[in-house]
Amino acid sequence: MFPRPIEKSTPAARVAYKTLLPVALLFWLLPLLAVAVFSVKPDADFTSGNYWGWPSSFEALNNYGKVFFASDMPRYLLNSVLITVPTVIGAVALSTMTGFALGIYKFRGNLLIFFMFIAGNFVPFQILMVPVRDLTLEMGLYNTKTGLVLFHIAFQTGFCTLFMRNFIRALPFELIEAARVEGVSEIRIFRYVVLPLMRPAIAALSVLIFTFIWNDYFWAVVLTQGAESQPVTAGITSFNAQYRAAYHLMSAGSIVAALPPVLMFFLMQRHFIAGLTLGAVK
Amino acid sequence: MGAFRRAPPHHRHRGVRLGAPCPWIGPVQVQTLPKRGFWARNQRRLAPWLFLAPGIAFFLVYVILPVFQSFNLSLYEWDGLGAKEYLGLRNYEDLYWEFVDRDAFFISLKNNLIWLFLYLLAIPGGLFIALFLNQNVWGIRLYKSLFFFPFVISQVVVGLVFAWFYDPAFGLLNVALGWIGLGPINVLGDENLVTYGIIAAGLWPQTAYCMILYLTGLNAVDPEQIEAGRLDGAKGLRMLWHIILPQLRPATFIAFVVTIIGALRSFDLISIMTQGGPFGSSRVLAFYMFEVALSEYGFRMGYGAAIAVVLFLIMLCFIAYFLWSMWREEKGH
Amino acid sequence: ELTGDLKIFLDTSNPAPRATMEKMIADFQEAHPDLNIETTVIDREAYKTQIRNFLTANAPDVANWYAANRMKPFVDAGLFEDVSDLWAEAEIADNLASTKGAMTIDGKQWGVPYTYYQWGVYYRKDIYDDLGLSEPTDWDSFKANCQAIVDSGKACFTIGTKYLWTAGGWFDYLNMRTNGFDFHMALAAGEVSWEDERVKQTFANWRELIDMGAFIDNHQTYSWQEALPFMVQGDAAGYLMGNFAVAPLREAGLTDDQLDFYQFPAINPDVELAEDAPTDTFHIPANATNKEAAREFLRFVVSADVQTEINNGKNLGQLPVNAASMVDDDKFLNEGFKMLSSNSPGGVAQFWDRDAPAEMAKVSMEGFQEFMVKPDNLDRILAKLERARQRIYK
Amino acid sequence: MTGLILNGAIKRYGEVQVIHGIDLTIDHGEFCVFVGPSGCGKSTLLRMIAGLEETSDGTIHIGARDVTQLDPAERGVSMVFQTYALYPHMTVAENMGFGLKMNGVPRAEIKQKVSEAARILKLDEYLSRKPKALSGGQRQRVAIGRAIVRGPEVFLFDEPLSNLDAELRVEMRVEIARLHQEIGATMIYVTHDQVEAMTLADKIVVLRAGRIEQVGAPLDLYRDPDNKFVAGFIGSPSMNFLDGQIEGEGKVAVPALSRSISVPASLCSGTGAVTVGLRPEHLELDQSGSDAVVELTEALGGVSYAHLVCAGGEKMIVEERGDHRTRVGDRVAVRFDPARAMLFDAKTEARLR
Amino acid sequence: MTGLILNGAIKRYGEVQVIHGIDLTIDHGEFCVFVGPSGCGKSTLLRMIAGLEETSDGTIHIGARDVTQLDPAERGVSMVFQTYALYPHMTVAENMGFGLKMNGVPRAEIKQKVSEAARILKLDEYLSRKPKALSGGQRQRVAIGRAIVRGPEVFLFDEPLSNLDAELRVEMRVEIARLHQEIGATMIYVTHDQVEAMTLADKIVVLRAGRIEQVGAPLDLYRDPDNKFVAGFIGSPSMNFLDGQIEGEGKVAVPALSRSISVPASLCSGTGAVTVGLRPEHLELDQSGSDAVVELTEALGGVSYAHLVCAGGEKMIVEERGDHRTRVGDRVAVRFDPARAMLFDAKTEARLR
Ligand SMILES: Nc1ncnc2c1ncn2[C@@H]1O[C@H](COP(=O)(O)OP(=O)(O)OP(=O)(O)O)[C@@H](O)[C@H]1O
Ligand SMILES: Nc1ncnc2c1ncn2[C@@H]1O[C@H](COP(=O)(O)OP(=O)(O)OP(=O)(O)O)[C@@H](O)[C@H]1O
Ligand SMILES: [Mg+2]
Ligand SMILES: [Mg+2]
Repeated sequence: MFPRPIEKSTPAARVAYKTLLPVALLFWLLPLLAVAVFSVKPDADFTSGNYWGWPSSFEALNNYGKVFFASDMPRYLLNSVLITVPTVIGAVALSTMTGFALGIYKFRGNLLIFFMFIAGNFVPFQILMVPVRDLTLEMGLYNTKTGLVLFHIAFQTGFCTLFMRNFIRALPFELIEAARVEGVSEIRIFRYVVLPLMRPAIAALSVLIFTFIWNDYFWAVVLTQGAESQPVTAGITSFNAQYRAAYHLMSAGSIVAALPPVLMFFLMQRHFIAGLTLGAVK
Repeated sequence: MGAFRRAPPHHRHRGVRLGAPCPWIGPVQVQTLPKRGFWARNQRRLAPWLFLAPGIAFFLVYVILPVFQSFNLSLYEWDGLGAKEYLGLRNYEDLYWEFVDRDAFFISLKNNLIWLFLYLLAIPGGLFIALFLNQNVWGIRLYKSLFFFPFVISQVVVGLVFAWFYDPAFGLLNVALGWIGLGPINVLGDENLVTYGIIAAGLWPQTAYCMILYLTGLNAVDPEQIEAGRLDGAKGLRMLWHIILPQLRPATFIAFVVTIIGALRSFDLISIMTQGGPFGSSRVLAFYMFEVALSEYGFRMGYGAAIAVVLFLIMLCFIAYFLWSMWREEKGH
Repeated sequence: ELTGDLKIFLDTSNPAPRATMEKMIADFQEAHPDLNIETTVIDREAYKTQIRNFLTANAPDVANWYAANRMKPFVDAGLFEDVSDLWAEAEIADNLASTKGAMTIDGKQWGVPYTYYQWGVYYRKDIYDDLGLSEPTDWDSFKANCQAIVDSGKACFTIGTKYLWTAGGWFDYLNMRTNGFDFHMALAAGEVSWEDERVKQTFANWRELIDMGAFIDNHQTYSWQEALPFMVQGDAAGYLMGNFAVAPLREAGLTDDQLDFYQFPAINPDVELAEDAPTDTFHIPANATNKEAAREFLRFVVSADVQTEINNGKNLGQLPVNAASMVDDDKFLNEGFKMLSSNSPGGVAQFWDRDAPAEMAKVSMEGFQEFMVKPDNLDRILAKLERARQRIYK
Repeated sequence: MTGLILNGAIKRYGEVQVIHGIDLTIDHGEFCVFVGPSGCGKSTLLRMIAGLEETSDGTIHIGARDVTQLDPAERGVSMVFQTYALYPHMTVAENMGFGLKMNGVPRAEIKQKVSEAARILKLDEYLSRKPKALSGGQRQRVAIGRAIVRGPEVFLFDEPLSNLDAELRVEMRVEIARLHQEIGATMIYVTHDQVEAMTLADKIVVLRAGRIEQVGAPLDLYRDPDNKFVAGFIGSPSMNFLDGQIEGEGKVAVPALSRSISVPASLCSGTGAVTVGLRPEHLELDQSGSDAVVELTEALGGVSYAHLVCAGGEKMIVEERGDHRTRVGDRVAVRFDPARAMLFDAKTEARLR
Repeated sequence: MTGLILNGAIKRYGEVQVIHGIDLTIDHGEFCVFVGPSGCGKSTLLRMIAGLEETSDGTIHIGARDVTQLDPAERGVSMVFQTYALYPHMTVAENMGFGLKMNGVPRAEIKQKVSEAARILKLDEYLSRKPKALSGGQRQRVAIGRAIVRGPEVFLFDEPLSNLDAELRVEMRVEIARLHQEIGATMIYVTHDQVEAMTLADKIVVLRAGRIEQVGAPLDLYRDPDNKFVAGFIGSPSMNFLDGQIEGEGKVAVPALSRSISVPASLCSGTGAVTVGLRPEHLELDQSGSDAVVELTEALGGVSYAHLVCAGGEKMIVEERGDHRTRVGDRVAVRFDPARAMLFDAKTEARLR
C-alpha cells in the first residue's frame, strides 16, 4: 500500500492524520455545507444579511415543505424518475447484448463496431444537438419524456457497451466453450450463463447511468420544455426564477434535486466504485 | 423464429445410440441431434448480429448519422423554420472572420483552451487527495465516499452553489477575502476572472472523479513492487515517481481522457453561472453553439452546426488518440 | 354560429395572467357554446422556442406572441395568417390605430395586440423626499438628482444585466431621447452605422451616468429580479423598468407612498419624446384549421369591454389596447396611460430586442453590458457592432 | 465402436499453420495422452476434436460418424477445462445438470444422473454448494462430474490438474485413473507433466510443432523411442546425450568419455556423427576413474542426482541410490551397460536401430 | 562475519500470533531453506528478516548489527519475490540498477555492476528489454540479478521458482545452486517444494504453525527426523505410516502386515501405541506373499510406484526399480529391513530413539 500505512508511523502522525481528515473534509465540502445550512434558514436571515452565521431559527420543515407542496418540484422529480429509470433499463439492456456480441464472438468488423461505439461515446454531444432535435421533432416526441429517454438510451449505449464488453472479456471464455460443448444454444448461453455472471456489472452500470442521466441538463434543455416533461435539473433553474432571491428555498430545492443520486450513491457505493474500476480503469 | 424452437420429441431422442451404452450412468443417448435448421447451422455466425442489431440501430440513428447531418447542415443557413439556403463554406468563413476579429468565436476557442489546460489540474489534484485518503483507518470508507460526493451532484447544483460562493455582495469568497484584508472581487462579473472562476467550480467534481480513479488504481498497485522498492531504498516522493506513478498509468490515462472530454463538453456550469457573460467573455464553443442555435436570440442552425463541427474536429484528436491506444492494447493481447 | 374545435396556445404561465386568460376564454365559450375550446398554457420561457415547433408541426388556431420584429421570422416563413381584413373592420381600425404599426409588416397586419405596458423610471419617493429632490424634467435635473443621490451614498439606479435585455431598455431611452424615435428605428433596422457620431453621442450621455456612479456595482451578475432588493432596501433610488416591476416591488413591501413613477426626461430638446411600450399579441397560425372561429376570438379579445376587464389591476394590471376601454384606477397605470396617449409624440417603440433582429439584439445588448462595465471599451464595442451589422443585415 | 480417427487434420490460423496433418487412431476405451513442449499444438488439437476450433483440413471421425463439420454439442464429447470452467452462479448439482436441462432432458432423469455421477466422484455432500465454496480438488471433480453426466463417447481433458498444488495433483491423478477403469470410456488427455503422462496413459502421443513424433505405450516410448526428441522428452531426469562418432565395426567413439563403446554392428552402417543417449538411471559412478568431475549433487533422500562435467565440458546427470553417494568435486568414472545406450543420427535425430 | 541470528522472534497481527518465538542461527555463506505446510509462517519469517514486516518481539542480527528496527534498505539484504516484482516500466538494466540509483551510486559504477550481474546470469542480450518481453525464466533471472547487483550480505528468496513450469524450475534450481557456490553469500530460501529444499539446502528449517520443528542438513532430516511430522514431510513419496503396538522386548506388532517386527529394545519402553514409519524406497515386494493387494501402479520409466491396500484397508506406497514390476491386482508380500523402520510415539508423534 502506498503511501505507507499510517498505523505504522508514530502515534503523533496518526493523531495528526486523524484530525486532519475531518478538517480536510470540511473544507472540501464547504460549499455544500453552506447550501445545507442555507436550506434550513428562515427568509429573515437573508434580508438581515446573516448569510454565513448560525441560522436564527430552524425552518427545515417550513422550507422543504414549501419546496414539496408549493412548487413544481415534485412534478420535476417525478419527471426525472420517469426519464432516468427507463433510460437505465434500456441502456443496460441494449449494452449487455452488444457487449456480449462484441466480447464473445470473433467476426470481421468486431473491433470496428466496438470502436464506433467508443468514438460515438466521446463525440462532443453538441454536434448531435440540432439533428437530434429535428429527429425528435419529426417523430413527434419533442418535449416528451419518451423522446428524451430514447436519445439517452442511444447515447449511453456507447459508454455502456465499452463497459460491458470489457467486463465480458474478463469472464473466463471457457465458460462459454463449456456451454457450447454441452449443446447450449447461443441465446441460452447469453441468458443462462453470461447474464447471471454480469449481475455485478449490471448493478454498477445502473448506478453510474442513473447518476449520469439524473444529472443531465443539456439534453433536458434541448429536447424538453416546461414542467410537464423536464427533469429536475432543468426544473431547478426555473424554480430559481420562480423564487428570485429566496435563497433558502433555492437551497432546499437544490438539495432535494441532488438527493436521489446521492442516496443512490450511498446505497450502492460498492457497486459504484466497482463500476468505475471495471468500466473505466480497465 | 421457427429455428429457435426445440426439435420435436421424436427428433430429440432419435438419439443415435452409438457405441457401447455407457454402463456407469445407464443408457445414454447422444443428447440431441435435432434437424439442423438454418438457425442451428448458422447460429454462431448470426448470433452476434442479432445481439448487436438493436444497439447499433439506436446508435446509428441517434449518434452516428447526426454527426454527418451536422456536417451537412453546417453548409447551410437555416433558422429552423423556413427553407435551408446553401452557403457552401460561408459559415466557416464567418467563423474565420469572427476569429480574426477576436469576436465570440475567438473568445470561445480561447476559453476552450484555457478550460483544457486548467481542467487537467484535476488530475494531480485527484492524485493528491487519493494519496491522502489511501489509508486504512477507521471510517476511511465513509471519508472516501464523502470526498467523492461532489461528482454525484448535478452540475446545475454545483453551478448554483459556486455562484453563491462568488456572489460579490455576500459570497463566502469575499467574506474570506475580507478576513485577510483583501477587497471584494466580483469573480463572475469580471471578464478576466470569470472563466477561471467557472473552471474552479468545474474542478471540484472533476477532482473528485480523478480521485476515485486513482483510489481504485492505488488499490491495484502491486504490493510486492512497493516492497521491492523499499528494499531498493526508494521512499516518499521517489517511490511515488519511480514506482507508483508508472503503475497508475491506466488510471492516469482514463483520468486524462475523461477530463479532456469533460473540459470540451463544458456547458452546464457556464449556462447556470453566467450564461456566457459578462458580455460573452465566459463562452466556450459548446455554449456558444447552443446560444447560436437554440437560445432565445439564436436559431442559426447552420452556423451552430459549423461551430459544433469545429469542436468535433478538436475532439477528434483525442478520440483518435484514445482509439489508437485501445487498438494497441487489443493487439497486444 | 361558430362550431368545431378551437385550439388556443398561451404563454401566460404565471398564476395571475393565467387566471385572467382562462376567465376570458370561459366568457368567450359562453358566447359560443357549440365551439369546443381547448386551451394549452406553456411556460413563458419555453414558449419562446416551442412556438417554432408547434407553428410548423401541430398548429393551434390561436397563439399569442409579441409584436414588431419578434414576429417577423414567422411572418417571413409564412406561419402567421394575414389578418388585414380584421384591421379593415371599423371597430378595430378606429380603436386600435395606435398599435397598428407594431402589427404591420410588408403593409399587412399579422395579428392583434391584447395588452401593453409602459416603461419608465420607478423610484423611491421617500428617498427623493429625504434628499429634497423632485421628479426631473430634463437631462440636467436628471443628472443633478442623480449626483445628489450618489453623494448620499446610494446608487441612483438599480439594474441587473446578467440576462442583457435590461441594458437594452436604457439604450432605448437614451438613444430615443438623444436622437429621436426615427433614428432609433433606423438603427434597429440596420440603416445607420454604429460608428455614427449620433450613436456615439448617445453613449456619451450614458457614460456621464456611468462615470457618476449612477448604477449599482456588479450589475452584470444579477438578473432583473435579483436587482430588485437594492431598490427595496433603499440602496438604490430608482429602476428603469417596465410596469411589471411594480407587482414584485409592492410584494416586497413598498407602499404606493414610497414608490412612484416618472417619464424618462428629455435629453435633446429638439427631438420629440418617444416611449417603449412592448405589446403582447394574438395571432392565427397559417396552419390553423378553424380560422373563422379564431378571427372571432381575436375580435372578442380586442373588444373594448374585454380589454377593460383583462387589463385591470386585479388581472393583468396593464394597459388596454382599445382606445374605448377604461384604464383601471391604478396609480401607475394611469400615469402610464396618460404618458403614452398624450406625451409620446415621437412614437412608441416595442423594445430593443423586439425592434432589432434577434441576432443584432443579442450582440448589441452584450455590447451595452460591456459598455456599462467598461465604458473605455466603447470604440472597440462599436466597431464590433458595426461589423455585426454588416453581417446581419445583408 | 466409439474410437476416434483423425485423418490428415490440419489447423491454420490465417496464414499460420499450427497443426500439420495429424493422422491418429484412438481405440474405444483407450486412455490417450497428448504431450509435447509448450506451444506444440496439444490444446489446439484437442479443441479441434471438441469442435471448439474449426478443422481447416482433414477429417475427424468419432465412432462411425464424420464429425468434422458438426457443432461441439453434436459430437458426443465432453470436455474438462484446465480452469474447470464451472458456472460460478450455479450449485454443483446445477452445474452438472445444466447441459441436460438445456437439452430438454426431463428433470427426474437429470436428477438421477447427477446423483449417480456425484456418487462416483464422492460429491454427494456438496451438491448444493456453489463452486467458490469448494476446494481446488473438489472443483476439479465437479468439472469431471459435469463431463460424466452427459455420458459422452469421448472425454477430453486439457491439463486438468495443472491448477492444483503438487499434493492434490497426485491425488486427483489417481482418481482419474480409477475413473477410467470404472467407466471405460475413451479419454484424451493433454498434459505437459511427465508423470501424469507416464502413469495415466494407455497410449502417449508425443507432439512437436504440430506434428506427431511418436505414438505408443508409455514404457514403449521410454524403452524404445523413435528419435532423440522423444527420448529426451520421456523420462526424468532427461536422458544424457553425448556426441559420438562411428568408427565402424560396431564401435562408437565417445570423446566426452574418452573411450569407445561397442554397439550392435547393425547400427553402425558407414561412418558419421551420432548422438549417444544414456539415461541417468542406467549409469553408475565409480570413484576409481576420472571421466568427469561432480559439479553438483542433489540428494533427495532415497535417490540423488550427480551433475557431472566431462573433460570436454559436456554435462551429464547420473542417478545414485543406496548409501554410497559421491560428493561435489569427486573425480569419477562413468560405467554403463553398452546395450542400454541408444544411438541417434546426429543430423536427422532419428534413432538408429 | 555476516551470518544471521534470530532471537525469540515473534510476530503478531493484532491479537493473532503467527510466529511464536523463533531462535535460529544461520552461518555466513550458508544456504538455509525454510519449508513447511502452507500458512506455517515461512513467508512471514522471511519478511521479518527483510524488514518488510515489523518484528513484534525478539531481535534479529545480521552480522554483528542489530537490525530489528532498521528500514529494509538499511539491512543489507536483497529479496527475490515469488512474482518477481519487476518494475514493468523499466528495462532489465534499469530494473537491476534501480536500487543503486536510489542510493546515489554514480552512473558508471551502476553500469559496470549491472553488466557484471548480467554476465553471471547470461542476461547480456536482454538488458534493454522490458520485463514483459521476457520469458518466465528470464524474468526470474532478472529478479535475481536485481538482488545480486546491490551486493547484499543476505539473499532472501520467497518461493522464487513456484511460478515457473516444471522444466524451467529444474533448470533455475541448478542455476541458483551454482550462483550460491559462485558468490558464496548467505541465502535464505522459502519453498514448499521437497526437491528444491533437499537439493539446495545446507540447512533445512522445518516450520509448523509458527514454530520450528527441526533444523538440520537435508539428509540428516531425511535419515533422522525428530518427529512424525518431519518424517512425513521430508521424502517423496511420503513415508508410509502404520499403526503399531509395543509388545515389549523389542517387538512391535503391526496389524496391517499381520506380523511383528523387531526393533532395538531401547526403543520400546513399556507398552503403548506407536506409529511405524516405512519409506517407500526401503520396501520391497515379493509375489510370494499376500500382505496386500496392488491397487494401482504408476510406471515412470526407471522407477514405478505400487499403491497397495493391506488387509485392514491401510494404504502403502512401494517404490520398484529394475525390470521386474508388479501389476494391478497382484497379491504381494512386503519386505523390509526392520532397522530402517522408524518408530514414533502415537500420541506425541515424537520419534522414539
Ligand atoms: N488464435 C490463434 N491465432 C494464431 N495462433 C494461435 C492461436 N491459438 C494458438 N495459436 C498458436 O498455435 C500453437 C499451438 O498452440 P496450443 O495452445 O495448441 O499449444 P499447447 O501445446 O496447448 O501449449 P501449452 O502447453 O502451452 O498449452 C502455438 O504456437 C500458438 O501460438
Ligand atoms: N496481515 C496478516 N494479518 C493476519 N494474519 C496474517 C497476515 N499475514 C499472514 N497472516 C497469517 O500468518 C500465517 C503465516 O502466513 P505466511 O504467509 O507466512 O505463510 P507461508 O508459510 O508463507 O504460507 P505459503 O506456503 O502458503 O506461502 C498464516 O496463517 C496467515 O493467515
Ligand atoms: Mg495448451
Ligand atoms: Mg508464503
